[in-house]
Amino acid sequence: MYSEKVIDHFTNPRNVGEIADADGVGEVGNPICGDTTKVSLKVENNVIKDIKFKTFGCGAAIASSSMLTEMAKGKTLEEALKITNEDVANMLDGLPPQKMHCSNLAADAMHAAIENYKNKNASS
Amino acid sequence: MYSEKVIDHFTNPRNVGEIADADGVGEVGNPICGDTTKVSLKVENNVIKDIKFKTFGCGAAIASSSMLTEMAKGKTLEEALKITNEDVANMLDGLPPQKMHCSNLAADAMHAAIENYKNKNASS
Amino acid sequence: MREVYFDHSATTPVHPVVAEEMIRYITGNFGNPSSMHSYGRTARKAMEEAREKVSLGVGAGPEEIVFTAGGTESDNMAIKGAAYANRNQGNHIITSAVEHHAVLDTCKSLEKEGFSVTYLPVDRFGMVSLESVADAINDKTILISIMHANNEVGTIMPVPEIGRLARERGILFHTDAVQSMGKIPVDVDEIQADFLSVSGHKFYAPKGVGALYIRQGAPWLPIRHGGGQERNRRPGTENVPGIVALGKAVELALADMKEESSRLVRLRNMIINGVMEKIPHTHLNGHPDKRMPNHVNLSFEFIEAESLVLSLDLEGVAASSGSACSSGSEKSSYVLSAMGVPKELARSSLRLTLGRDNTEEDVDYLLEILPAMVERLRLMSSSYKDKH
Amino acid sequence: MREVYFDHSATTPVHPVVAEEMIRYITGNFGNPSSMHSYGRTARKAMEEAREKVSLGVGAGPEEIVFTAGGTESDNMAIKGAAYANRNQGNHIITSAVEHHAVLDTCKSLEKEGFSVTYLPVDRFGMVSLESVADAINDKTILISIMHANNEVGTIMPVPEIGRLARERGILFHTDAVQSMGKIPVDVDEIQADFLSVSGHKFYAPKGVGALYIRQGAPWLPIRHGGGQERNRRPGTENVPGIVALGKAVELALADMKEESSRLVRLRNMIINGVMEKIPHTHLNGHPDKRMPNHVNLSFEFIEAESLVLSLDLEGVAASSGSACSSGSEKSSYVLSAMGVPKELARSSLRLTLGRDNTEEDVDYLLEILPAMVERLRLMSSSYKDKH
Ligand SMILES: Cc1ncc(COP(=O)(O)O)c(C=O)c1O
Ligand SMILES: Cc1ncc(COP(=O)(O)O)c(C=O)c1O
Ligand code: FES
Ligand code: FES
Repeated sequence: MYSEKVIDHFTNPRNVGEIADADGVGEVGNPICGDTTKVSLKVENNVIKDIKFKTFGCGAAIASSSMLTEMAKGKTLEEALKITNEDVANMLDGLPPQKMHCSNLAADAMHAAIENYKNKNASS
Repeated sequence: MYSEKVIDHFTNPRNVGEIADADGVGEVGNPICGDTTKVSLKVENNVIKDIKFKTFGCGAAIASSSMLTEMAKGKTLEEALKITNEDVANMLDGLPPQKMHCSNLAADAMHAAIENYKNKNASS
Repeated sequence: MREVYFDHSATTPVHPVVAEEMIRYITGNFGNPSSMHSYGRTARKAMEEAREKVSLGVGAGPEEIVFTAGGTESDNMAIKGAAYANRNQGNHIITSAVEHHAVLDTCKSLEKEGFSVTYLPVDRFGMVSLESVADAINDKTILISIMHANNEVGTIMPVPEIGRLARERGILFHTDAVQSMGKIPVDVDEIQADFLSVSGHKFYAPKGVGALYIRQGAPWLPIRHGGGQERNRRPGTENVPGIVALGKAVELALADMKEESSRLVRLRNMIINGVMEKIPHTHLNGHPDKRMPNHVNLSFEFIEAESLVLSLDLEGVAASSGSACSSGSEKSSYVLSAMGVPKELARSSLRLTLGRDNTEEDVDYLLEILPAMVERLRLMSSSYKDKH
Repeated sequence: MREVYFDHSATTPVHPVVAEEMIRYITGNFGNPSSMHSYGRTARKAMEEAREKVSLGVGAGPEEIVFTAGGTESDNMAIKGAAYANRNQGNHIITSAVEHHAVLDTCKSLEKEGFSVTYLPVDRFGMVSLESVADAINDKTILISIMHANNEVGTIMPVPEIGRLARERGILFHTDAVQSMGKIPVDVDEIQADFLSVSGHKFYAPKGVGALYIRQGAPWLPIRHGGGQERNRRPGTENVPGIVALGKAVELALADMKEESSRLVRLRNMIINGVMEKIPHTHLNGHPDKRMPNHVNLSFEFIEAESLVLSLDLEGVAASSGSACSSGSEKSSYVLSAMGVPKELARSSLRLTLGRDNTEEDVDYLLEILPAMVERLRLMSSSYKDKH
């Protein structure tokens, strides 16, 4: 049911972990299944220099998280915010219909992390 | 579903036909399926000297008719009247449950033929 | 002794190619299609490919096909599911007097639940008329169920016309295509059916599998409850080997339907003409030309059909009297009765239904042995001598 | 890569001997059991022999066995058929919160028709207590349906005690023996069941066939209508190859049940003990000893089960999270929830169910690969680091 890309990112996920001195951190739960992802960011000159994730979730959630972090790394915050869950699914060569909600998780967590970074910067 | 005996009597029925100058004739319809059998008799000294049947009916009806005529031939009328449909079925090595009603047909027709014979004799 | 099977309307042998495919899913590939792992995915893939094939076979979309255990289940599902889902629209159902028991008895059971059912009469050829359907419609009518082809006499009903009428009047239309599927073209759009039943074992798939076409969006409720399979329309672990076989059987039937159908028509007509010529006091039941390519039904005066079936069986020929599904004690066919066939003749009817395995030699054999058989039984018959 | 199938509660491969028998009825012997001719008689004979075998397997009489298309159909038939037949006696049904969807959803559908259903709670081992059944009975109670063994956690219920209670109180008792049949003794008299459901594909027969035991004289109504087969209890042309296979599978299961069951218990305990020893933060779900011989259910803290199932699949091991019948989106098992297992752990549960084909080497392989897999997923998990 999963594409080879999904299996690759599930088996060898990129950017797993947590950045110790992150500039922004976001953690979200999936409203549909309750699975959770945490994303932490390092930002320099408005560009995502480093990004890491941790996921309690299904195979699709883990693969999406891995793919999203790959896609976001090196992008400006504005560019990164434009990444949709469809983009993530497409880059993974698709997800089964009942698994589309899983790709929200990573994007949502990154949004939350960028929000968190912006809030921190706004308040500083 | 039918025993070899049934098949034998169906394939080579004994005593098929009608006795031209019969002493008694009986024709009955089966109340369950509507099939019909006609039995004609030749009686001498209260003994069935000859007996023949014709049947519009299923394989079991034909075999039962054949068997019954075999059993009745040479018997006194009283003996013949004691032959039950179970006797006929037993002599055929049994009939399937849903076919038990078929063995009534021949015995009933013979009863009617004997009745007919007696009525004739009573009135003469 | 020659072995000839002339009872293809009762059931068919499994086509060797279908058997081969199916056996691959019995000796291996045993996964549960609901399982996430590779065994499950293999099974699901095979099942969805079969669904695609079946849907192509009736001109539907794959999501409109629900797999069942056979024709009876499909008929029950269609009729009850439509009746329950449309209860608030009305309680009137129209069907015909010559439907299979799977339809008739389902309708009868609905009558006990407050539905009202019209059982339309048929003409002497077993045909339901469009006019009678139109006349029976009232503002409570929610469902019309008329079979595509009759199993006892082979008459093909005017279902495209009935379907169009139903559609115009906003009434759901179900057709039981158990006898027609795989033998003559079956297209849900041409028929304008909302529900269509098929049964695998009638066209060279195995027993225990069938399908119901449910038009996308047709108001319908499932009648079985469970683990969500078939998108909740028919729960229960799917019969994967049977489903694979059904898909293959549909594919094979489509591949040479035209040729096979002409071949069968030729054999069928050889039987009808041969018997009528050789055996006096014989009558053809059903429609002279709007009939299934493989279907012969003849009444032999003065003979009770079962004894003829038995005689044929003893000579290696498998045939039937009326429907194989009827209980043993029911002697005169309700279908022939509805057609106005006299009781005596109704009880004298022999059904011969041809199939892929039959050859001209089979027909020759039948025509060779049948006349003497009929003569023998007539000479034994209590109703014969009167006329002789 | 080693291929290991540890998902026998979802479905089993067909036993080679069963397959061989079945295939004889696919490549030949294709008659319709209702047909009078020799093809039909051969099929009927095979079917009745299978019925005899199945009836012996559950300690019933052959006339008390009705063949169905599987467990879901059997459950639906038993519950609806008993409910409808006893409507005038009362409208209350007792079942448990941990039944299969085939029972639960059938009960829910009956609630919409005016029946009232009590869903009994279970203890932390998944067990229904006799007391809770006794307490739930009222003078409207017509049916109790409690499963023999649970499909998700393997707990074996006190069905003989519940059956006795039901009998004493004049209430019908149905048990879903889909998981237990063929693996542990199933006897309708010991259980005092009036209805008992089995499904072939759970014990090495193919998918698409099952059976329902209906005690002679138990008040019950058919829920399907048609041509009178199965003495009108389940009309439709019978799935002869499947039925023959079911008979054979029951026979084979009985032949070595004791030995096979001890063998499985040993393998099962090797897994449970091995995992508990090697992998911290692990919990056994279900009853420690009143459990199916082949059933393991473990929760691994911090891990979502599906990702573990996928990891195992990629290494050749087929396992499942919760019931294979649950829809993909339903994450935390209702069975584990009913047992009071915390949501996080309920979503972390892995089901490993063993079968005839499994060996000690399979278990060794699992115990070799599982610890690293769990560790890897935990290191990736957003809920892990908090505790580490
Ligand atoms: C017209 C028709 N409908 C329905 C059925 C029932 O199909 P099945 O026996 O496969 O359930 C049959 C077969 O006997 C049939 O001929
Ligand atoms: C306990 C139980 N009951 C009923 C069923 C349904 O059986 P089937 O899928 O064969 O219809 C299952 C199988 O999933 C089960 O485990
Ligand atoms: S199921 Fe929850 S993220 Fe996939
Ligand atoms: S069925 Fe009428 S006598 Fe046998």
